[in-house]
Amino acid sequence: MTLSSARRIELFRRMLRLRNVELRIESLYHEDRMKTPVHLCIGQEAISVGVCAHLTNDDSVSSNHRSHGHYLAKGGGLNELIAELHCKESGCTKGRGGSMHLVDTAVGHMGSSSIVGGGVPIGTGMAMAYKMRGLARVSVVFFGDGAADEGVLYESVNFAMLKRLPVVYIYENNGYSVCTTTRERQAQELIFHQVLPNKMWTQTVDGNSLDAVNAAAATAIALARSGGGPSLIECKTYRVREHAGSGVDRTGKYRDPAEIERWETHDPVHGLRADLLARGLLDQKGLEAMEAAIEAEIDEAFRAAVKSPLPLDEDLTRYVYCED
Amino acid sequence: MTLSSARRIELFRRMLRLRNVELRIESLYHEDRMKTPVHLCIGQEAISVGVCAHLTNDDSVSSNHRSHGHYLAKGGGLNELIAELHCKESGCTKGRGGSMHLVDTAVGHMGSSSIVGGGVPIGTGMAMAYKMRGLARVSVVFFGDGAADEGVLYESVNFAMLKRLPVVYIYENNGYSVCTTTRERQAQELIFHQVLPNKMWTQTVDGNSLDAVNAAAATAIALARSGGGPSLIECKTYRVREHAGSGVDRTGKYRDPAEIERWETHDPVHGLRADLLARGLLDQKGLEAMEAAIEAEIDEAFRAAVKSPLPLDEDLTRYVYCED
Amino acid sequence: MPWSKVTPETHEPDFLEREDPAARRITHAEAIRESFDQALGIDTAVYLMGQGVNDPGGMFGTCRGLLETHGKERVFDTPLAENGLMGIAVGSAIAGMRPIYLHNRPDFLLLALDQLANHAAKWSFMTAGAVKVPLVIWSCIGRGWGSAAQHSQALQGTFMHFPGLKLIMPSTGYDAKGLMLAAIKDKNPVLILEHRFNFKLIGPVPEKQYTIPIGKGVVRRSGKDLSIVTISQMVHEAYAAAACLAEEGIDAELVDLRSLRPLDEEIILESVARTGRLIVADHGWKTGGITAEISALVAEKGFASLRAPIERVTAPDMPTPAGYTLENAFYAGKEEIIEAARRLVRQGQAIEIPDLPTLEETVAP
Amino acid sequence: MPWSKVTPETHEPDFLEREDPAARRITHAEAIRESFDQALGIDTAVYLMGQGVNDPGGMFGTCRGLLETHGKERVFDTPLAENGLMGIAVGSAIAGMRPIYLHNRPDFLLLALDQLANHAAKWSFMTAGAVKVPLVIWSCIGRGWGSAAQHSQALQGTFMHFPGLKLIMPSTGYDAKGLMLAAIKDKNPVLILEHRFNFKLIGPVPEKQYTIPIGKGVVRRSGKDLSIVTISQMVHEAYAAAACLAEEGIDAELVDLRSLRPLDEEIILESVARTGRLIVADHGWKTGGITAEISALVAEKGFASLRAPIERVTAPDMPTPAGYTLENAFYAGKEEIIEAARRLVRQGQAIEIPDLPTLEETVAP
Ligand SMILES: Cc1ncc(C[n+]2csc(CCOP(=O)(O)OP(=O)(O)O)c2C)c(N)n1
Ligand SMILES: Cc1ncc(C[n+]2csc(CCOP(=O)(O)OP(=O)(O)O)c2C)c(N)n1
Ligand SMILES: [Mg+2]
Ligand SMILES: [Mg+2]
Repeated sequence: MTLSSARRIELFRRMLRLRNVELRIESLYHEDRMKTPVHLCIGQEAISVGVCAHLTNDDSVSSNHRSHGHYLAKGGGLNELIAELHCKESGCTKGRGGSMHLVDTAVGHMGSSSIVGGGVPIGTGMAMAYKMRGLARVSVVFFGDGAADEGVLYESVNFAMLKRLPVVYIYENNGYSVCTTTRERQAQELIFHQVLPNKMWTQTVDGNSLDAVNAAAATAIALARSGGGPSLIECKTYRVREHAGSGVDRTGKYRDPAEIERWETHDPVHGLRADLLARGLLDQKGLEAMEAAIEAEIDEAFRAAVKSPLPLDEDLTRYVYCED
Repeated sequence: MTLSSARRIELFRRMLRLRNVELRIESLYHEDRMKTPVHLCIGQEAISVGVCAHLTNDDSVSSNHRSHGHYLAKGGGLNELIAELHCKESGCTKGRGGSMHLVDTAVGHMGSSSIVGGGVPIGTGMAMAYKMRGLARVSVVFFGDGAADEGVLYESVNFAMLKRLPVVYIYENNGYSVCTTTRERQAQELIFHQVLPNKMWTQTVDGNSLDAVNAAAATAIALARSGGGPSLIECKTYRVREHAGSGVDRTGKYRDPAEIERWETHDPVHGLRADLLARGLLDQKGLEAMEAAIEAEIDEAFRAAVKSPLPLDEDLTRYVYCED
Repeated sequence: MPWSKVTPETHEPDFLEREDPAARRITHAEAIRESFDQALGIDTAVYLMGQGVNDPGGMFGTCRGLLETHGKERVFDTPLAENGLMGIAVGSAIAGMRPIYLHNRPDFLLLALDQLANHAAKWSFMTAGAVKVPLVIWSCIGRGWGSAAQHSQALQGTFMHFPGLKLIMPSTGYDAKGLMLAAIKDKNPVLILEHRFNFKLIGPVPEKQYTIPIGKGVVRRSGKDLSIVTISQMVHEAYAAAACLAEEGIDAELVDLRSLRPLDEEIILESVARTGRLIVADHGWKTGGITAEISALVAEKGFASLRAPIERVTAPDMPTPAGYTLENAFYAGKEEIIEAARRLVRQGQAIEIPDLPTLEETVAP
Repeated sequence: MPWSKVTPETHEPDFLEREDPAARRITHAEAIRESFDQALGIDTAVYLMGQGVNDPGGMFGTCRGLLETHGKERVFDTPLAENGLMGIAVGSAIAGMRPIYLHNRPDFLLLALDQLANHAAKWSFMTAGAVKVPLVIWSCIGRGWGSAAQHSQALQGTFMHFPGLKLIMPSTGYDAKGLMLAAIKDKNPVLILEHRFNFKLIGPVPEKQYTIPIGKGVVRRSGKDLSIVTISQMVHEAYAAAACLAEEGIDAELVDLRSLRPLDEEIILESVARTGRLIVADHGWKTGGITAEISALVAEKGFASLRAPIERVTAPDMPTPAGYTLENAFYAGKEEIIEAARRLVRQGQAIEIPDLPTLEETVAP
C-alpha cells in the first residue's frame, strides 16, 4: 500500500511533531522540572507513526519504557504527556505512573510497562480478548531488541500463533539495550522470522523509512483485522540519543561516534522532509507553518504543565485498588 | 557412528535393565511403600541410554521429573534410587529429594528439577562452567515437550549459542504434557531447528531407535567436546504410561487407545531385542541370563531399600544450608 | 451489568456441625465447580484457563463438565508458559475479559510473579485508576506423597506482601464458592489459594449465586482463654485442636480470616481484646510468613490486650522434605496448636492429650 | 583453598564519626568494587556478570576497571533473560564456579524468582547436601526521580521468606566489602541488596581482605529508652533520628542487622531487653515485610521485656508513585522514626523537631 500525498504529508507532520516534542523535552530536561527518567525516541519516529496510522481508537498498543512515540502516534494527549513528565495531577496518570507508564484509554492506549518484555504478553492477551469478544480490533505490541532477549516473547508468540490472535508485533531493533549491542546479546537474527508463513507473517523493514514501515504495517494490520492471525515486523533502526535522559555521548565510550553519524544521515524525519520538499509536496513556507503550529502546541503543553497543580499528598494511597 | 556388536548388546542390556526397573516399580507401586510420585520412562529408554553411552563420569546431565532413565543411564546407583523411592536414609538424597530430585555426584549427576524447564538453564550453566574452567566436559540437558513451551528454553539456547557452550539439548518429545498433546500447546515444530547451522547443530531422530539416538548423540557430544558449541537433538518418542504413577488408561479419556497400541508396536526395547535375536547377536539363553542378572540386581535393590532405616526426625532441618 | 444479581451473603451459616440440617451439602471441590459454572453463565467475559482444566480429572473435580457446558473457547488448556500466560490473562482483563487462570501448584506461580506482582497488581495504580485488571488466579497448596520442595510450597507469605493483589484462602465450601464469585466480580486481581485437603470435605453450600465479602473473617468458635487466628485447611486443624483443648478446660476462640489481603484487622484485634492470648497458625514458613504479619499487627495495635507472648504455629524454615516420615515431622497442625495453647495458658503444667476428634465424618467417601 | 586467607574481621570499627582518624576512607561503591576485585583475584572460580557490568558507568562505579583487570571471560554483560541467566548462574555454581550476578534493580529479580527460590535456595536440601550452590546475587534498591512502581521496589520482604537463601543489606562500605567477601566465600546462595543512596557515602574500609560474619548485627548506638532495629540505608535515617531524639532527651539504641537471613535474633532480643521499646524500620512495604518478622520475633521471644507496642516505620502498602511530591509522602525515614519514638516514649507530649543533623559531611562530592 503506497501513501497518498496528503497522507504522507500528514504522517510527516506527526513525525515532525513527535520529533519536536522530544527535542523540546530534551532541551528543557536539564532544568530538572521533569523529575522523571525520559527515554527519547528520536530517530525512531517513523515506526510509531507508520504503524499507528493504520489503527483506530478501538485498536490498542502495548508499549514500553521508550513510550512517548507510541503514545503520541496512537493519539494520546500531548498536554497530558507533558504534565505527566512534570509529575502533575493533570498528567495522563496523574503523576502516579510517570514517563514509563503512559495511558490514554480514549484512544486505546491502556498503559505501558517499564519491565522490558512486560508489555509483550499483555498486548498478546488484549488480542485474545478482541478475538474472544468477536471484535475486529487489532492489538499492536511494540518491543525492543532488549525485549527480544526475554523468554516471554517466545511464549507470547507461540500462543498468538496457536490461537491465531489479531496481534502485530513491532520489533524496534535499534541496536542497543542501554550500552550493549543486540549482537552481543543475541546469537543470531530474531528467530521468529523462521516460523511457518501460514502461522505468522513476518517482514524486516528499514525502520527509518516511513514508507517501508507503513507498507508492512498495512499488510500486517489488515491481516490481523481479517482473522489472518499474528504477524511480526522487524524495524531496523537506531537509538541516536543515550539510553535515558538527554544528549548523545560521542566520546566513543561504548559506541563508535562514526556509527552515530552514519545513522544521523539516515534520519527518518530529515529524510522524509527532504523528500517531500524535493518532490514539491511541501514547500519551505508550508513546512514553516506546520512547524510553527507544532511549536505553538508544544509551548502550550509545557505552559499548561508548569502551571498545573501537583497531586495532593492526602491522595497518596488512592488507586491501589479500584472500587466498584 | 555405528555401534559394534558388543556395544549394541551392552546398550541393549542397559535399556532392558532400565525397563525392568521401571516395570518393577510399576508392579509394586500399588503397595504404597513408595510414597512418592513416580514418572516412568517406559518406552523412552533408547534416549537416555543412547545419549549417556557417550558420556564419562566427568560429563553431566541435567534432568527433570521423569528422571529415572537419565539417572540410571548416567550410572547412578540403583540401590540408592530404589531406596529414595522408599524415602529411606540410604536413598540418593536421603529421603529429602524423592523421585524427582535424584543425585549421584560420583557419576556427574548433580541433581534434577521438578519445575518443568527448570533444569534447562542449569545444564546450560554447567556447560558454561566447563568452558570457563577449560575442561573438555559436556553437559547434557534432557527436556520434554512441556519444557519446550517455556521461555527459559529460548533464553538458554540463545545464551549457549552466543557463548558456544559445550551443551547438548536432548528434546524428548513424547507427545504429551500430562493429558495435553504437544500440538495443542505448540503452534509448530520446535523452532530451534531453524537456527543457523553454524550456531547450533540440530537433528530430529526416532527416539525409539537406539541406533538413531546413538548416532546423533555421538555427533553432538563430539562436537561439544571439541569446542564446536551447542547442539539439539529432537527425539520423537511416546509416553506409553500415564503421566505419573503406574498403568495405562486405555479408555480413551484423553488419547486414542489405538495411538498407544501403535507406539507399543514400536517399543524401543522389544524392537532392539528382536533385532539382536534375529541377527544372532544374542540368543534366547544369553537373553535369559542377562535378564536374570538384572532381576537379581533389582531384587536386591528392593530388598535393601525395604530394610533400610528411615531418616531420623531429629535430622529434619539438616542440609538447608551447607556448612563449610 | 450481569454481576448485579450476585449479591453479598449476609447470613453467615454456622460452621460444621452447627449448620442447618436441611441445607444442601456438597463437597468443597463441587462448590468451586459450581462457582465457576455460575460465573461462566452469568457473564460471557468470564473464561477459565490453565494447564489441565480439560483433563479427565478436571482439576480435583473443580472443572468437571465446564468445557462441555461452556465450550472450548471459554474453558481451555494452556501451554506451560507461566509468565507469558499470566501476562496474556492480564492483557485480556485489561481489554474487557474476566479471566480465571488456574495453576495446580503455587510453586509454578513464581515463574509468573513478574506479571502478577509487577504488572497485574500495579496496573490500576500506575494508570491512576484508568485501567482495571479483573483477574482471578487460583492455585492449590499441596501436601504429602513426596511432593517435596518444589511441589508443596505454601507461598501465601510471598503473595500477601504485594499491595494491589487481593489474597483469599477459604476453609469451607460455602466460603470457597462465595469468595470465588466475589473474586470474579471484583475489578482487581485476586489470588485464591486452596488446600487440597479441603476438596473432599462436605458442607452446606447454597445453590444460589452469592458473594462473601473479601477481607472479612469469621469467628468459627467463641472462646475466652485464647485466640487462634488462621486460614484455609489450618482452620480444620485448629477446630479439632480447640475441641481437644476444651476437654482440658482451655476455651479457645477460633478466627478464620478467609482473606489475607485485605486483612480483617478488626476481627483479630477484637478477639485478642477478649482473650489476651494469641496463636497464629499457618502451613507456610515461619520467617516472613503471614503469621509474622498477623503477630506484628497485634504487637502494634493490640498490645494493650496481650497477656502472653504471641505464638506462631507454622512450617519450619526449610524446604519440604520428600519422605513421609520427614513430612510428618515437617507439617505442623492440631497437635502443635494444642501444645502452643498449653504453653500460653498453663505454662509448665503437663497434661495428657486426649483422643483427638477428627473431621472425618464430614469427609466424602 | 584460596579463601583461607580471607579471614573474619573481629574488630568492629566504630560507626561514622567515632572511627579511627588514620583509617583509609573510601566510598561505599569503591568498597564494593574492591571486594569484587579482590575476590576475582583470590579465586579463578569467581566471575561477575550482569546487564551493564561493562558499561562506562560501571554499575554505580562498583565494576569500574574490573573488565580491564580480569578480562572479558570473567566480567561480562548478559542478555536480558533474567530467569535463564539466573539458572545459568546456578548451573555454573553447581559445576564449580562462584558466580556473582548483578541486577541493578530487585524488581527484575521477580522474573528470576523461580531459579532463585525454587532452585538455588533448595538445591542443597534437595540433594541432601551433596551439591552446593555458591552463588552471589547482588541488586540495588533505588529511589527517586520517578522510578515509579516497577523500578523501585524494596523487595527484601519477598526474599527473606525463602529458606535456603541468605540475605544481606549492608549500611556501610566497611560492611559492604566484608559481607561481600563473606558471601562469595560462602557455599550457599546469598542475595545482597544495596541501596543507591549509600554508594557515595565515605567511610573507613581496610584494604586487606576480610569477611564479616553473615547473620551478625551490630549496635550502632547504645541507648536505654528504646531500640531502633533496621538495615541498609535506613540505618542512616535512624542514626540521624537518634541524634535528634537525644536532644529531646530520648536515648535510642540503634541496631543495624546487616543480614536478614540468618537473622541475628540475639542482638534484637538483647536490645529490647535493655530498652523495653521497639521501632522496626525499613524501606519495604509494611504488610508481610521484614518489619513484620522482626516484630513477631520480639512479640514471641521478647514479650516479657516489652513495655509498649511495637512500632513499624515502613513504606505504605502501595506501589511507588512516580511524582516527586508523592514520592516524598511515600518514603518514610528519619522523621517518621522520630515521631514513632515520641509516640512510644512520651505519649501525647508535643515536642518541636530541632534541626536534624545530616550525614552530608560523609557524602562524597
Ligand atoms: C526485565 C528488565 N530487565 C532490565 C531492565 C533495565 N532496562 C530498562 S530499559 C533497558 C533497555 C532495553 O532495551 P530495548 O528493549 O532494546 O529498548 P530500547 O531502550 O533500545 O528502546 C533495560 C535493560 C528492565 N527495565 N526490565
Ligand atoms: C513450571 C511447571 N509447570 C507445570 C508443572 C506440572 N507438570 C509436571 S510434569 C508436567 C508435564 C511436562 O511435560 P513434558 O515436559 O513433556 O515431560 P513428560 O512428562 O512428557 O516427560 C507438568 C505440566 C511443573 N512441574 N512445572
Ligand atoms: Mg534497543
Ligand atoms: Mg512430554
